[in-house]
Amino acid sequence: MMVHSRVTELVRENKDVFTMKFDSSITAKPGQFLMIWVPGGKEIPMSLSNTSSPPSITFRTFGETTKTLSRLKIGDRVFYRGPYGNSYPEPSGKVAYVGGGTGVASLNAMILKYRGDVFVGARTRDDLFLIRDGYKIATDDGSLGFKGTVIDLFLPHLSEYDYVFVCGPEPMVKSFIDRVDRRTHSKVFFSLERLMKCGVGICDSCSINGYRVCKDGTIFSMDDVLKMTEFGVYKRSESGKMEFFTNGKR
Amino acid sequence: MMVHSRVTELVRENKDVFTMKFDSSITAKPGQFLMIWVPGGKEIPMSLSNTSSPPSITFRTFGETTKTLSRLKIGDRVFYRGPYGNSYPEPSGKVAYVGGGTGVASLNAMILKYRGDVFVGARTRDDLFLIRDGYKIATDDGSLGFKGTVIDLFLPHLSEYDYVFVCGPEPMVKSFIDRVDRRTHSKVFFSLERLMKCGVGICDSCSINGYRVCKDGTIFSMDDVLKMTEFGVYKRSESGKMEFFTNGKR
Amino acid sequence: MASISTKVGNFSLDNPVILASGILDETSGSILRSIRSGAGAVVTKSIGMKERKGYPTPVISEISTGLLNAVGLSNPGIDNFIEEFKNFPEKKRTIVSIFGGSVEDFVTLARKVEGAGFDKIELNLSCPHVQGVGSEVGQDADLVESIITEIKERTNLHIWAKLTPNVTDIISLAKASEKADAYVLINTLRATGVEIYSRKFVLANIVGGYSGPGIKPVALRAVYDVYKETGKDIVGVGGITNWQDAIEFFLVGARAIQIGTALLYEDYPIYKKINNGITQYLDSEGFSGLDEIVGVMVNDGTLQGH
Amino acid sequence: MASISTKVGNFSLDNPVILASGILDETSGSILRSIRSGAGAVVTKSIGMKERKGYPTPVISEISTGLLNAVGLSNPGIDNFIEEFKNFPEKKRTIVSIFGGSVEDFVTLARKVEGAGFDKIELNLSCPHVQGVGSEVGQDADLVESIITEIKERTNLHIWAKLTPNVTDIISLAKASEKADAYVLINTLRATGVEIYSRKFVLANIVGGYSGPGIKPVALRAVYDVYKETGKDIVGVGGITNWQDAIEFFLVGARAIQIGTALLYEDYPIYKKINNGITQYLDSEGFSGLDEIVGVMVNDGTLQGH
Ligand SMILES: Cc1cc2nc3c(=O)[nH]c(=O)nc-3n(C[C@H](O)[C@H](O)[C@H](O)COP(=O)(O)OP(=O)(O)OC[C@H]3O[C@@H](n4cnc5c(N)ncnc54)[C@H](O)[C@@H]3O)c2cc1C
Ligand SMILES: Cc1cc2nc3c(=O)[nH]c(=O)nc-3n(C[C@H](O)[C@H](O)[C@H](O)COP(=O)(O)OP(=O)(O)OC[C@H]3O[C@@H](n4cnc5c(N)ncnc54)[C@H](O)[C@@H]3O)c2cc1C
Ligand SMILES: Cc1cc2nc3c(=O)[nH]c(=O)nc-3n(C[C@H](O)[C@H](O)[C@H](O)COP(=O)(O)O)c2cc1C
Ligand SMILES: Cc1cc2nc3c(=O)[nH]c(=O)nc-3n(C[C@H](O)[C@H](O)[C@H](O)COP(=O)(O)O)c2cc1C
Ligand code: FES
Ligand code: FES
Repeated sequence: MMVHSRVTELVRENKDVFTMKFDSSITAKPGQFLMIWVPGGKEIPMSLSNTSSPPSITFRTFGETTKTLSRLKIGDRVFYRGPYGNSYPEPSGKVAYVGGGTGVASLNAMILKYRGDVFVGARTRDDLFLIRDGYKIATDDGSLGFKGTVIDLFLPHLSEYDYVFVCGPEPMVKSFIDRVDRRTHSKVFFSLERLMKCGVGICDSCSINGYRVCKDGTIFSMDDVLKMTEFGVYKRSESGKMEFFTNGKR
Repeated sequence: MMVHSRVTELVRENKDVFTMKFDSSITAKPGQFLMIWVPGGKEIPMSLSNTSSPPSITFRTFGETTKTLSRLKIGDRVFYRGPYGNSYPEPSGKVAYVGGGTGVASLNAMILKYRGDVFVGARTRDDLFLIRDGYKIATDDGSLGFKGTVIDLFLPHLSEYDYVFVCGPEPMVKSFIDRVDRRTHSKVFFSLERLMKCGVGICDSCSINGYRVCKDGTIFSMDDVLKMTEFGVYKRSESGKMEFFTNGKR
Repeated sequence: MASISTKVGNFSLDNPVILASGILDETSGSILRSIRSGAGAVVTKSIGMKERKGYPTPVISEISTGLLNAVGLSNPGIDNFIEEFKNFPEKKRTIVSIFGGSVEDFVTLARKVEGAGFDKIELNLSCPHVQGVGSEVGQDADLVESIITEIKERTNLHIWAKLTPNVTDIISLAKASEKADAYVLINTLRATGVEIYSRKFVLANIVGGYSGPGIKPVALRAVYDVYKETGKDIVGVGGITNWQDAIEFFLVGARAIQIGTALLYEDYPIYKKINNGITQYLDSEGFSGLDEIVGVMVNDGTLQGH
Repeated sequence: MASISTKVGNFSLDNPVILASGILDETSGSILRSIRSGAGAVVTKSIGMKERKGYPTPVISEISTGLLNAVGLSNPGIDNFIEEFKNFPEKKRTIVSIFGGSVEDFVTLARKVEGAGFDKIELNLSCPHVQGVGSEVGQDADLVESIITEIKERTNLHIWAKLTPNVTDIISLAKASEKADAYVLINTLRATGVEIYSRKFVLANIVGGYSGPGIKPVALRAVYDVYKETGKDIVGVGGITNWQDAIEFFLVGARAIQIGTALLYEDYPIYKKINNGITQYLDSEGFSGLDEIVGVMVNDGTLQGH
């Protein structure tokens, strides 16, 4: 059911990423997402970047909807339904977070609750956001930190960790999966992203081999992702048509 | 919502009155009624003659529906919805019950809970039912107890009681009202009966001057009944047409 | 404080919450009770030429999403009705609902109603469970048109046409009723219910009308469709249970609303509750009167979609 | 233990619980998941001639009595569909739903489906919110008749005709579809919803289809009406959420049922839950098989009412 809250804070994180806080008392767990609605416009899935009170979302302005959100003023209404999806399991021992792109938003809610080492990747230093002291950075162009992908940066350290949480674009996650030893002792969980129309598990637009990212996920164990033969191979367009990924990299 | 229970006991009280117990865990208060349904046939209002567990109804076989009920066997299903209506207020001090016709059924649930003197009227001794030791009896033909109506029998004693509960046919109740001093100190409550179609206060078939017997009643204080200018003057037929009572007596 | 008065055709109402036909409006006493409890107006139970007992019980069945009913147009007949309402003090706030099987029936009924001192009628063109009257009439566009034309010509009554949603094309029916002063949308949906342990239908008449929360999305769509197409005054009805529901109907074009089944859930306090809610909404959203929001989602060019 | 196997036309099903078109049946993976979770059969999302994106979001809106949707017949188009299902292992338990705007569309689609190794189709004659296809076709009795006649003549497919309830007279539509092997009743009701604080419609397309518990009484009535009139095999759909609902549909004539919106409430375990409930009901009521109760309330002379 659609509800609304008021925007209490809207911070620009970098050139095109914003964090919006709103006065809601939803109880959500890290990893869950909302379907955010711009009345008269579209409804889009958005992870909570903070699940405590007040909650927040952190988003990159892609198209019309995210641009409209970025232009809201303090006190404006923000409409949404949710929270939806499962959540990250509670970790123990040594924890690593591995994020790329807007995946960092979803991980952030977890980072705020459970300490761990954070590995973040972006194209350039200007694309980074939600960065804190001690984060391990990778940039494609080497403008900050390690030059290369965050997977390149992280994988050598995999065995040091008991729990690993990964969130990022499908090709990034795919390359992680492809390069990792399936018998690793680390418990690795992935938060996946797919086109979502309903968000509640009935329209089938986000399904991968019968796993619905919106309802069975968004968080899956490595075992589950390994069973998804479609994962990283093709996604679905708005019509449901298979669209093959050209290349594992982005 | 329609539910069903199983008949656990069906006792013949006299030539045409039956008491049926059924294995239901409804919680009802004395004075409340059920809408009893004979599948494929009609649905009729019926007071609970016992509201403890197992509950019971006590009915006279008038027409098709009550006859069908009287022919049920132990273990058969009995269908109903409810309980509906308000209930008798909790009495204190000295209590009298004044019943005529099947009105005794409704009073019985109360008598089982709060001791008091019971005045019962019937045409002949063969029409009596649910009678216990010590009841004060009136019969039209004098075949048992006082010869005359139960009102004639009771009214001289009215001032002895703090609470009086009256249930019977409308003309009987009307004659009670007409003959009583409105300034009596006794708290008098009447359980009324009208044709009922819905039982839940929306069809208007049981209304008397805007008071719905099924929902605002069936139990009304004397003050309320005195405001009902239609009471005892006319009732409603199934079409809603006014039907004038020919005479206060029956 | 925002004004909640409204106007349907030239009929001015203190507030927009009207009792729907068939619920607690068979007896004059109950009609008065609704008016005194805060109803802006009241529609009577539908009255026909002759006395009708209606169907045997069960005539209603409560279900999780609303109510099924097949009362069967029980009514005392027009002459008995007029007799009972001779000295009725609230005739101006009472709309008499009438039903019939022919143009003549309707005209006769209308003239008798007018003769008895009422000035507004609602035509029940839509009862879904009585043969030969109600929606069988209401589904015939030509007949509907003649009925309304004739009543307009032969009386001075203010006329509401209550339409059935059980049709392929409600727009053409609305157009056939266009001489009415307003549309009332909607009557109940044709429906049935079953009791699985007795394997019998829950209504004596088998098929009945479905009302209550479950029909609201259909009613809202009917109001939207008809308002967008005709722009005429509309009284919205169907599943309205609280003030939020009422607001939804105003936004898509209703100038007033009727409530029926909600009385089962909320009883007589509902009139004040809905009216208070509407007032508070208008105040907090910065509107000074109800008329400012009527149809705004259809009129203001913000239409999305196709 | 009572048998819950059933037969619709000459199609034998292990159990009567079928996934309805449009819910979790766009991808082959999800269809397999339903079958493995215990569905007796599965209907695919409706497939058309060309790829269609469908409407922009919001495409669904949850309400208290069910669900509004305007997905807009998004589908990859028949050729992409066939490509994806080339090696699909459960073709015999899969009914392919197709929609089109003309006899030719339907025939072309049917032949392609048959060519791809499927043997059953469901004709979506009833989607209430896409212009030119779906229920605009389904409301035209002559067109419906030609579509079915042509497909029967030019393929060996087993045909289900899914009818729209948004019509005045579902019986004549059913009669026009009489050459189909079975009827599927009903598709969604035309409806809309409003958000009162933004004063915008909750669906991007404004008008959508209403499904879920709130439409059950209407669906049950449609099955009853059509079964009584035609006696043909019927697959009941609309608001079925638990086994009790399923039993209601069987009693008034459905030989199998479909579930859509209930997956939102109960998810994949629903197939087993409903099937277990049906078995227990049959056992405890003393029936040895599902076929003993199909239509008993219509056939056995216990009809009450008028
Ligand atoms: C579970 C989930 C959580 C997400 N969390 C975040 C987040 O925390 N921060 C963030 O910036 N983004 C997040 N996204 C992505 C976000 O939903 C899209 O960026 C957004 O929909 C773009 O909308 P738009 O109208 O601004 O752009 P559009 O102009 O509509 O599209 C721009 C691009 O966004 C993607 N996109 C569009 N619609 C969807 C959709 N319904 N689902 C998925 N991708 C879509 C497409 O790849 C498209 O090319 C998340 C997506 C999912 C599925
Ligand atoms: C609140 C209430 C409580 C009642 N409690 C009892 C009770 O405990 N025991 C008992 O024996 N009777 C009780 N009655 C009366 C009982 O409902 C009728 O006797 C019953 O409906 C007769 O049904 P029938 O089909 O057997 O007879 P029918 O052949 O239908 O009718 C016989 C007579 O019963 C009366 N009657 C029929 N239908 C109704 C109706 N819907 N409402 C009221 N009266 C009706 C009419 O006066 C009719 O002439 C109660 C009535 C009401 C309103
Ligand atoms: C018990 C009952 C009786 C009704 N009788 C009539 C009637 O006589 N005439 C009429 O036009 N509508 C009648 N209706 C329909 C209502 O006026 C209204 O159109 C419908 O119930 C939808 O509104 P609701 O959901 O608020 O109840 C009746 C409805 C119910 C529930
Ligand atoms: C999201 C959604 C999409 C649907 N898409 C289709 C469709 O493509 N083709 C079709 O024939 N019916 C479609 N339907 C209708 C369902 O198949 C079904 O007839 C209707 O939802 C009623 O059943 P339910 O109440 O069990 O959901 C859709 C329904 C929903 C809720
Ligand atoms: S978004 Fe609809 S099933 Fe996941
Ligand atoms: S019986 Fe319907 S209002 Fe009382």
